[in-house]
Amino acid sequence: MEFAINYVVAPLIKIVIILAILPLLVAALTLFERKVIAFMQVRLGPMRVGPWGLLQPIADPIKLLLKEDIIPERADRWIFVTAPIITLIPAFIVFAVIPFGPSINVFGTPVNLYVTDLNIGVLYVLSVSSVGVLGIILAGWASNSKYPLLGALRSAAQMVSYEVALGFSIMGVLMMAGTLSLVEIVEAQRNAGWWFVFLQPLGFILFFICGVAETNRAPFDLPEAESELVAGFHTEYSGFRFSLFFLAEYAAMIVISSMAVTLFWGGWLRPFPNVEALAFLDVVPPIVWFAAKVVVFLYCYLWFRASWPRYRYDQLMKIGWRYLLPLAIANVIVTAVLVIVFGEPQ
Amino acid sequence: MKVRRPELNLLKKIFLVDLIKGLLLTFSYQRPSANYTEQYPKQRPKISERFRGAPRLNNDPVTGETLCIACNLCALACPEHCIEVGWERDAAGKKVLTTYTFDLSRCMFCGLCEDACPTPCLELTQEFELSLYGRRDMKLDRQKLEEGIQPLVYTK
Amino acid sequence: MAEEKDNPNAQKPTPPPKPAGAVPPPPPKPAAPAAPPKPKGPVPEPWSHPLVDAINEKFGAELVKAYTFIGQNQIEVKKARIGDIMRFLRDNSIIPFDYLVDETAVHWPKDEEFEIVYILYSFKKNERLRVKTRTKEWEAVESVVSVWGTADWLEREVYDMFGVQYANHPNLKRILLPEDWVGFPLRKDYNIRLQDVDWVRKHLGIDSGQKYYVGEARHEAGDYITPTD
Amino acid sequence: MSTQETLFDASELTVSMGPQHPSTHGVLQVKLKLDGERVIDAQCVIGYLHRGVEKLGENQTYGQFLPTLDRTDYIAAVSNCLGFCEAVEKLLGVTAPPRAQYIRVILTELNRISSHLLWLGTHALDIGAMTVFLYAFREREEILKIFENYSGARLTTHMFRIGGTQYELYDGFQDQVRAFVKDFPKKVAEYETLLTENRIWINRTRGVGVISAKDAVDMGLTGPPLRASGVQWDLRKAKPYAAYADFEFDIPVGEHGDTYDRYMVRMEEMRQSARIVAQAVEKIPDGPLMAKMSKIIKPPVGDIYHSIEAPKGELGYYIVSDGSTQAYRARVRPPSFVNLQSLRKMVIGHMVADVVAVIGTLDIVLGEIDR
Repeated sequence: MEFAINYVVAPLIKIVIILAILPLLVAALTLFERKVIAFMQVRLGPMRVGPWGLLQPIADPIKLLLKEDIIPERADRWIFVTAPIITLIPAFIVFAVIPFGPSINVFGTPVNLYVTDLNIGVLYVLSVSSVGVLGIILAGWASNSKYPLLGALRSAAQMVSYEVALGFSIMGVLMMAGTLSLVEIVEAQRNAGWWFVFLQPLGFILFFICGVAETNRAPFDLPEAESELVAGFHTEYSGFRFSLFFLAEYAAMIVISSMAVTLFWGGWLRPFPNVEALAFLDVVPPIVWFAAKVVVFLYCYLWFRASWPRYRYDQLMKIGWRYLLPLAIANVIVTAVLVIVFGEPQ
Repeated sequence: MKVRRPELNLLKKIFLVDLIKGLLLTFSYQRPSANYTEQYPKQRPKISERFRGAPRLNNDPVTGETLCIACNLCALACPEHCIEVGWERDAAGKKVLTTYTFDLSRCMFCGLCEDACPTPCLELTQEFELSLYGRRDMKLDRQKLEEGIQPLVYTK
Repeated sequence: MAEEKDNPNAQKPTPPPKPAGAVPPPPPKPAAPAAPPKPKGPVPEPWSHPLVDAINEKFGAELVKAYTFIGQNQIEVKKARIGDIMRFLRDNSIIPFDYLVDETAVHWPKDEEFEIVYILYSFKKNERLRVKTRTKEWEAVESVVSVWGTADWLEREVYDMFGVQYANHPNLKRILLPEDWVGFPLRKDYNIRLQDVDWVRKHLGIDSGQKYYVGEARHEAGDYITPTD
Repeated sequence: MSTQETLFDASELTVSMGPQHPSTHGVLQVKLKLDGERVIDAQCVIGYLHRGVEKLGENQTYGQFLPTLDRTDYIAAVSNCLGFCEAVEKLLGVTAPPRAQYIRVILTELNRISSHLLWLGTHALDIGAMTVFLYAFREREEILKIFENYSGARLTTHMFRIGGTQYELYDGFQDQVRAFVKDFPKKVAEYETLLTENRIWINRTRGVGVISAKDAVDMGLTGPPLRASGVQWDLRKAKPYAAYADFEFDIPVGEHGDTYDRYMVRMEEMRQSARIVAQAVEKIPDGPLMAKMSKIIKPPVGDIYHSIEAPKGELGYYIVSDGSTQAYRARVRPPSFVNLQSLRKMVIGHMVADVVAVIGTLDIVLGEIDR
């Protein structure tokens, strides 16, 4: 019975909650994006639906769902239909291991604020999230159109190059934490007394740059660069299927932000978790700390988009292989030496 | 004069100075006072006095008679030939306006007709909301021109 | 150089004999463009310049005349050796015309002729020159693409609009109009009123948004057709 | 299935960029042959916006043709108007009075700024910097307000008439212009903060679409693209028209002839234009607005070529008059049309992403190309 509750019922409930909340979060994120960028651009953004356009994220999905679903005549029908799903599913199931907070008490029973605590959490996130690119490639291929194809090829190359650097940039954290479990990494940061970003600043910067590239966001939004490839890999998609890509992209943004928070910014921990003088900060529940940090990173995503131009495809490759990867490897080596000399920060 | 071609020095490059400068600028513009948007249908923009919008035939404010002397100059001036003036001679041999057609669908609001008009009769008003449901509606007759196009009130 | 600055005032049409533009227009005279200029208004003056002498020396009879009109220098040449003349104009040391500003044409249906106008400019001397040559519809003019790269599209446009043939042009196709367009719009005999209605109807499947008149006489007919409503 | 074969079997991929594409600035179509992402050939297909403006010019009186001309380069309608007015005036032998000349200079230079702002916004947007677009449009709006107040229209202004200008300055014109000119250099500095030193911008624009001075002259490039290649030539200095001889300003020139230099040249030009406006607005002379001339414009028999420095390059009008009220031939020498010819030369060997950068940097307006 207890087994059933712990391993079937409780995770199921959590999964359902995540699946229910995530699309809402994405919808909210689209409004957030439009508002933030609008204000940076001296505009107001959506203002018509609801007060200050607050109902816009509801109106948009309704519009998308009601739109005609067009499948091009020459498209590879089955792949065309499955591609958005292939992109979407990994983006969602990654959330299984992301710890939103520590255990809380619900009616006297401790409930963990994560679906599961895999002991290879980081690997799981990396591997599952890289499946998403398959959907993009398939979408570009199946559309049987030229701009999507170019977008898909760009995307494939971009993913392959940045996946490597992304992996290496996390390695420093893993060595310090000595674990692959995301929950334990957060705990390790409590033990160390420092968020890992202070110990691994370079690692964090590399991680975030690669993360932006992984999620195809500005300034690395080449697969869907609207001024070059019209809409990149989803040029031929419309209505509901398009919204799946949309959902996947924004979910991926949330994943990368959550990962950055978990690995480098202490997850649900308050600043300086071991300093007693700051204990009053504990008034704020851990999950709020987590959410606040994630929002900051999401804000950065939008901020970059509003501020910078877009890289070119070959320059993107050059940055990935020539700067980010060597720097990440150097970071690993330096961290390794330091960890050996000083021991793990406990 | 030669234009600049700045080179980034290494230090600036490593610390991403150029990128951060851009970020700070966009960040600073988030202040609401910098906002430039006009909420158009709710908030009507200020139209300048000389704006060339929908045409109107003015009547004498006192007598209520038309100011048009049927001289046909506007029709001659129009590059698009979208004005047609109909007239007849009255008993005294004076030209009297009978019909006046203004095809708004071909008008490009250049203002040449207004310039040509020797009386203050033909006027391009400040009315700019000219969308109509059909092309036939765009052919304005004398009555419509004298009333002028009335703006639709935006309700929400 | 001085041309553009001084002349507008200097060459004002002298009013006394025939008030030039100050009176309501006299009944329209039959405009005969090729006819000798009427006494009113500016008249072309002969232009003598070392360059003209050089052309004369080199090409002799090819040069029809050289003159200045409202301070703008022009030469008229025969079209037989137009390529050589142009190359000479570009490469000469007196005024090297290194920039082809424009190439266009004027249709003179009376003479069944097209006047090709080349407008040249010299960066070094800040001088402009108009070179004119005349051609018939069925005769080809030598292309100057090899002299100035600019001429490529400009000549295509002249071909497109006037139907002037160019010899040795790398890609003489219509440029602004569709390939299957019938007629050459900028010819004087191309009626603007009947222009594209048929083409639009055939290719786009819609009626041209333009109202077109029944025949030419709009006011007599008093009615026009608005294709769709 | 045949499409699939062509997509993958051929070593070349033919992509038709436009006429419906976000960054072909209208209805330009570029047929690209690609090897991977590298361009091996580019053919422009134009004419989608052809309206027969030159033919219209032969069927309208000189005065009636002016509003039509506004619709060629609709971004810089004031320049079009000025060029044609001056050409006809030259043929007529009249000169616009000094007051009109000054007003013309002020408005034309403001128009140059607004045209460059639109270029800047769209060019930056093509390269992915979307915020610059909105900042540029904010300043452009201020200029359009001045236009609206002065002439009654924002875009197709029909600003001047042959022989001078139609409208007297409105109250507060000088203050409005002064305020704009005073504020404007700061705004340019802002755009520059976002772009000039930005490494992404530099990467995307330097060495892209290079054209040497020799090629530029051969291809008839004019305006900022020519100056960016290092040819210091500006019609406002070379053959001063209107009242330009009265003002001090510099002609910015580049050196490398790449997209970055063209960007810098235009940025500097905006500052110089603001400088001209600032000088002109302080000393607008009094006097009439129109030259003394007949109401009915009948130029003498003859032909004339007059050109001005439009924001996009040399905008010329070649008018043949047969002595009637309508031009016998009204030819527009469109700078965009001639400049676009160099596109092929500039993009071959570059990547797809550079094509949009080069199209942007040429600052073309399809209304003018297709006329």
